[in-house]
Amino acid sequence: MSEFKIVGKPIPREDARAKAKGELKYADDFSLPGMLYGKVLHSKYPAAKIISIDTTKAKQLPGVHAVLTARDVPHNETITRFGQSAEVGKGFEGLYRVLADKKVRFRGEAVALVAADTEEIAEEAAALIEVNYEPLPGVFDPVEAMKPGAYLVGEGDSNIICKFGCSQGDIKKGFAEAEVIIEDTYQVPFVDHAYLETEGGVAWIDEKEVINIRVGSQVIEHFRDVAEVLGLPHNQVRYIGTMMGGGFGGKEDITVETYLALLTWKTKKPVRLFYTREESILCHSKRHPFIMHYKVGAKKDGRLVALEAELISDAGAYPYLSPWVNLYATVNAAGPYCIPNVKINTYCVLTNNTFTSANRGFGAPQPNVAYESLMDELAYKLKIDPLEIRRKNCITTGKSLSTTGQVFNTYVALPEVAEKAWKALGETKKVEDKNKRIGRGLAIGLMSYGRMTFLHDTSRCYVRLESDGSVLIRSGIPDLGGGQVSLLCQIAAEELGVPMSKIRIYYSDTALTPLAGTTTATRQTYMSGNATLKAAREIKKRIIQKAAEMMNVNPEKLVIGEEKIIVKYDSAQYLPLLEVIKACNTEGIELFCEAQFKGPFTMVPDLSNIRGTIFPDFTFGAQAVEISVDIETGQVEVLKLVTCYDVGKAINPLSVEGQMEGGSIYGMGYALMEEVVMEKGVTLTPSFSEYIIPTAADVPEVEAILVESGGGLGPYGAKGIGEPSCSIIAPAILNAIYDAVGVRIKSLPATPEKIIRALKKHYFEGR
Amino acid sequence: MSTSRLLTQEFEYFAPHTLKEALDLLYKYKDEEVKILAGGTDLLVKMKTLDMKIDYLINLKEIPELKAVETNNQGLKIGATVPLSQLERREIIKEKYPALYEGIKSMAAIAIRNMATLPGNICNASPAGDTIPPLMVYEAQLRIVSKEGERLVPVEDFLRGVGETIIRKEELVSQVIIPAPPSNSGSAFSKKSRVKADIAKINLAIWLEREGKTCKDARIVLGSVFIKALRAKRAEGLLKGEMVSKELLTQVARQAAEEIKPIDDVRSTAEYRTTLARVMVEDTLKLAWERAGGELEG
Amino acid sequence: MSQFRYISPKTKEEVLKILEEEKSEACIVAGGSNVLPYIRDKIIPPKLLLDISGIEELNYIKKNGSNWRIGATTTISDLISSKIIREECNILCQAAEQFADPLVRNKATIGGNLADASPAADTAPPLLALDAGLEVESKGKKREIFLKDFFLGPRKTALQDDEMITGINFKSDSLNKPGCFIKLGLRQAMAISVVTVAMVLEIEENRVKDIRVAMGSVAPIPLRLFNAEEFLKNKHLNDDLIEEAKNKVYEEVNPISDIRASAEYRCYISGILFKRALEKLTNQTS
Amino acid sequence: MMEEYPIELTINGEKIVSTAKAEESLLRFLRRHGFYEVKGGCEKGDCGTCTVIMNGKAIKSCITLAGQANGKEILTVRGLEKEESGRKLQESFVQHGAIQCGFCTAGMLMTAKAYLDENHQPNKVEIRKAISGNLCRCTGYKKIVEAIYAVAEENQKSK
Amino acid sequence: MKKTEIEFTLNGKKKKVEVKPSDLLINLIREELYLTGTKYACGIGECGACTVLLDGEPVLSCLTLAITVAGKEITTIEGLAQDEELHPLQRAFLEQGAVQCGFCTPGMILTATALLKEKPQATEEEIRDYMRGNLCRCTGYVQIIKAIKSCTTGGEN
Repeated sequence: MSEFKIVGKPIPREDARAKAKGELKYADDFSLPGMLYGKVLHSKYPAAKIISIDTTKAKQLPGVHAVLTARDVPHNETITRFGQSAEVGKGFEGLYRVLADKKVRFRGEAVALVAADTEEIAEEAAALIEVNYEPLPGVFDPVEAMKPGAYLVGEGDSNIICKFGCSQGDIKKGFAEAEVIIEDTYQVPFVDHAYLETEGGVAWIDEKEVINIRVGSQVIEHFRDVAEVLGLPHNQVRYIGTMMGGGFGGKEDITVETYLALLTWKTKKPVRLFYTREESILCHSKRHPFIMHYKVGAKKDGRLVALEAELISDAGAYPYLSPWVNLYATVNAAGPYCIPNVKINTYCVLTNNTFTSANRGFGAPQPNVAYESLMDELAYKLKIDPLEIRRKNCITTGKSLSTTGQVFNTYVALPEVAEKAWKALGETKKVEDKNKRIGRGLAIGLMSYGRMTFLHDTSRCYVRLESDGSVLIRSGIPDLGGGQVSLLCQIAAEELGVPMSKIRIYYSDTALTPLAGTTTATRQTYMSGNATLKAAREIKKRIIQKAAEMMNVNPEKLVIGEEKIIVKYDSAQYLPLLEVIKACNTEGIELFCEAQFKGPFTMVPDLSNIRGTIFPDFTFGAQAVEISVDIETGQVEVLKLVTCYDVGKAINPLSVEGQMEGGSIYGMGYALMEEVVMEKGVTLTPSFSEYIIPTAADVPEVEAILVESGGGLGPYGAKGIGEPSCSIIAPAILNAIYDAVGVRIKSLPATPEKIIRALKKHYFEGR
Repeated sequence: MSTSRLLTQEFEYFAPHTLKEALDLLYKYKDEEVKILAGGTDLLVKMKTLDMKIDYLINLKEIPELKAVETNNQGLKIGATVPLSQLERREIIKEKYPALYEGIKSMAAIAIRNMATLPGNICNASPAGDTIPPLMVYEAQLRIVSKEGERLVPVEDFLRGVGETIIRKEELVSQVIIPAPPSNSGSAFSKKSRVKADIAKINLAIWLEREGKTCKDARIVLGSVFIKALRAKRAEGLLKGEMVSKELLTQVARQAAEEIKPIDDVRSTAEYRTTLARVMVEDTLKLAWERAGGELEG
Repeated sequence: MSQFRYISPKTKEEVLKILEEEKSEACIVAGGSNVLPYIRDKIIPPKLLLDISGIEELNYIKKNGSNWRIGATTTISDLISSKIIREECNILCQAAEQFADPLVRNKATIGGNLADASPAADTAPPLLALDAGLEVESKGKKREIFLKDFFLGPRKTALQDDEMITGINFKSDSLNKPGCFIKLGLRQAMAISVVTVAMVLEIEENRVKDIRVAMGSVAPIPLRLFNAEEFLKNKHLNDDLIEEAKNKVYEEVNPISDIRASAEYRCYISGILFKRALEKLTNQTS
Repeated sequence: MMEEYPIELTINGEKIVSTAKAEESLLRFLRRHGFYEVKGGCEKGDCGTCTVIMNGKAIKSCITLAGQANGKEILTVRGLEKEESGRKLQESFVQHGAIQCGFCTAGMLMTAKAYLDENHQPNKVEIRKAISGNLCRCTGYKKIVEAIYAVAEENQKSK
Repeated sequence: MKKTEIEFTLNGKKKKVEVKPSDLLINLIREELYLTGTKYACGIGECGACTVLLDGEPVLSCLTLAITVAGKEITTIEGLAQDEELHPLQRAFLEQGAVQCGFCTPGMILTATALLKEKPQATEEEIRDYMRGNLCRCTGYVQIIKAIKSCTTGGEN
């Protein structure tokens, strides 16, 4: 690559200044004249029959404009879709039910909608809706729910919504060869995304009778789903995506959009609807809890020979993205290790808990906790250094993934990142406190970026070079805070040789911007980055061609930069970009381009034994921590955290570091304090005072080390980092706890109480 | 800066339900800036564009007795708040008072006529008021009432100049009384403006009473040609008691044109108005004469 | 619809007058950090919100000889920034510094924290350990309630409908003894305590001359541990004695299990924190 | 009829005369008056997104009654750029990549501003404590702390 | 200034609003009740864009004090269509291409509804006369007149 002017530089993001000034209008910072306020009535039981709903009193309340129940929804039941372009078959389709009808499946499920003149009236009206429930027993434990004769959550004849398998080699033979076998069960809890901006938006009908929904969504392609619910043509629903105050997968499913659409459609007035924090925690998706039974076998020298795992996950009340999340978990189940004999079975089960779906890491963080804990146990048992055992077994260039057999032909940075992370911990910290023990932990991992290849993923971007040399970009890309929008500006600026200040971008509008696909699956740098690159390069080609004619030189001799077209190695010879633009305009040469980037396409795999390529590529990383554990109270303090990833190419190092640092702390919360506690389907942690996430005072010194192999599929060799960044910190911390005090915490979060119960067994058993 | 989007000044508003209440209010505030709201089509425009100061506004439209139109052999009594559009829809107006009918119809647009009233048009005292010449040729009288009593004043005497009338602040026009015209009379209205429904360059009304081939009596009133509607008395004199012929009418028209004292303004020059007046008067005379049942010879 | 009313008197007398008239219809708002969430969660029905945050005469920290008086609307930040508290009543400063977070500390008041009567109120244990009394006033009447008698249960106090806390007082004889406050929460800020302990200790010739211990989040109310205190008085402190004293603590506390911790863990931690406080204070003394 | 009481306050230097409902929080009041830059993240004091500066002190506006701001001076993030110290902080956040989704930024900046106004030589640990009432879910706080620290350092140098 | 509560019917629905004496009907409808179909164009009764129906009769909302409509019935352009079903005049305007920039259209259609009520068999002449208070700058009126004519009885030809 030639020298970059903008790419690779830690420059401020396009959106940062408006955010620092408080000028950016998020979904809730918007009102329209005559706007009504929407409110959702949520079920108060996790499992119940709805005998009847009487909305009379609610409707009679002055100021109420609409009270809707399932009966008012034109197509109350459709299927969940996520903007995929290919048919993926029944295995991946879940029921999308807008409002509970006849039966409620989880506490918090939407039962009715209200629109009223004020928020207060809407709330009062919702309270006046009389729902006559007949409570049902329900089932809340996925293991129980799997058993024959279990209470049936849905209308089907089983609670199991998907089973996936993966195997290679001969598992029996593998264990027979093993000299050491370790077997254990690990559990991870429900987790909330805890973005600071709750779900919400404003909708209105315009004069074209189009329902406009201004909302924070990671998947603006849901406009199609909303249209189908209403029985309208797809082009009669428009999403205007706003910058999101965080998404992390929680704004990947439809949240409030359908409600907004229904209310505005029925009342013909603008409607605003926002979830309170309590509603957000109660009603939107959670990260899947998993029960993971693992067995690994190794030789005495630490070489892995067999791994068998059974993963059971709790889908909650509706499938949503569960099959896909479980597919990720299955593929990640053997970790980044070369193991000749592997057998994985994954089950995903409906219960009457809040539904689970995408959450940063998408099925990867859960098995990572299990296999990275096991690797550590193995290391201790065999008295091998934690780094060494990983070095010995990890995938390297040319090797393949032990679950699916997908071969890695590009650089696999695993040994490198592991070594760097481990080394960066530096000297062990000294602590004065006699009750504190220091420990270190390491974890390595891999995670895909880009959507599954059988989904046939594409992205589009439109770039236009204006006659004054400024650039206009249009991309459907949703920005959840990761800098997705700014990234495209940076690429266009680099390619067209203009400064960032000359770029304007319109984003996330299904009517006006070319659809760029979802901001999920860590795919936007890769997919939309490439689409932008393609469009910008096409324009660049035309500019250079024209300049070559004008300068009478070979186009290959020309480069573009600093708003000039310059002769390579002779910067004195150049044409101002403006002059070339003028010439192009005079001759009618198109200085705009809408380009599409296509990921690799494959067939839907055999789900009972998933083999071959199902992801475009993976990002490899390692995380290492040093912690202290208070042996009397069980309190853990993370002292230092190192996160090291091969990011391929850091297009904006500030943004990449931001993902790695933020992802680490997201993962640290998972490890130590975060859990949505549900007791018989009732959420006991409905607010930020019960659902706690790390504060600044909890955060250790964080060091982000970027390895730039240039081997990614994204623009300039970039890889995705958003989700990988958070997916292995939890096992690193668990390993550090073991290192410090010799207890193995097998269920997250590793609270002081859990650690103390493990440390002081005698005390607690005596009571 | 005035704004046509808003009324920028604040005032107190009353909507009395009886005439007495209205008169009491008028009396009470006679020393302040008090205005009467009937149709509002002139008043509000003035408030918006001329910064006319108002402290109190009295809406007469809620007073039932002012909404009535009474007809009998004597003639017509039209309540103060009857909208013009209601008058134009009444057969009696169209048949017996064609000049008034035509005057109203020529005015503005239906929406304005749905709002505007006769007293409003008169009290506005515009030289171009389209109902004024007709009312004058019919010798209409205004019932002017106040807390202290009432008086009847002919429209002609009521008007004093541009925007000026003889009405006092504690008074209001409660009724317009138009006597029934004799059976062998005829009347007509004519108006020239740039486009339809515009303010008149010239408007005029003529009433003639016929006795055989003779013109027994005549009234010719022109608007927009002086500070107030003007009665062309000498022209009338030329007609009275004379045998009507085309020639005579041409002569009368010339005389009428000489009597007016037009001004130059944005709508027209004085000279043009004079020429126009002559032609219009002649044509209208013919029409009124025909309507009176007369025939024209020569 | 909303029937909340709002008034923000400028003097204490006005407040007392309104309280006399409105009684339980009035809800005193000092900082607001508890009341607003209660309103939002409909824990408080519509009432008169009686905002006392603007009453300057109740915002003071005074020391007169050995007598301390702190006005009810003194904020937690005021406590932290008070030099005299930091230097001469550090136990309260320690508690204030671990209270919620810096932003909440800017508004939350000491009177409000006590009146809220949460078992986890962070200012309660140190004030219990200081043997504090509350100045409680109603229209034309003033009385003192010892803090140990003030808490009746979660969110229940000995305050009458027409009364308000106007100040907190304690004597500083106890302050000649070092004091400490330890909080165990699940994170470093904005943590509702799992267990807190506050202790003042006087050692004379290696014997416990005087000790006062109070704990938070271990019982329905902030708890003074009289039995443990009695047990230790006049005894020589050593490891065995401390272990024995921990058992007294276990007997005295009566925690609940909730989302943050189980009763067993709280009980265990109360012993640990008790021991740590003792160790810390003896180390400081020696 | 809802009972409302009069309220008069200064927001970013601009006098606002209005009325508020008794139980209305300052957060709701500010947003109702178009100060959308003040964000609501939890509305019970748990996250700090709604932080504003009231008479020099950073407070959580969601747990402050509108009435408690009567007669007070409120500074929101949109008033920050009027003061040099505010502009410096904004720019430092931008330059350090301390902003991701940006939802915590408005509150975070206010806490930082009030803190630096009173503490001139903080270290990073102190800064962490100072902003511990403001949650951020994206950044892991590192760059936020660095951004604030850089301003503190610069202020120190220029003295 | 003192506000007075008035009650009136707007497009068939009872409305209770508080108004100052100086509030104009057009502003009440647009700014308070958010029905922006009624257009402001001249403010002094010269153009008809602000026409609404008061008790069925077209009046100019820019010259009507809001306070005077107490107890009256107001119809705006938004009140013409019945649910999904356009008013015949609205349909005719669409079909005849009588809508260009559309700014005069609401006033135009409302005036025309009154015309059709009064004169179901209006001739082209009468239509032109009746509609003369509603200015249009785009269409040259031809298609507007046609559209209205098509709605008169036997007007299809």
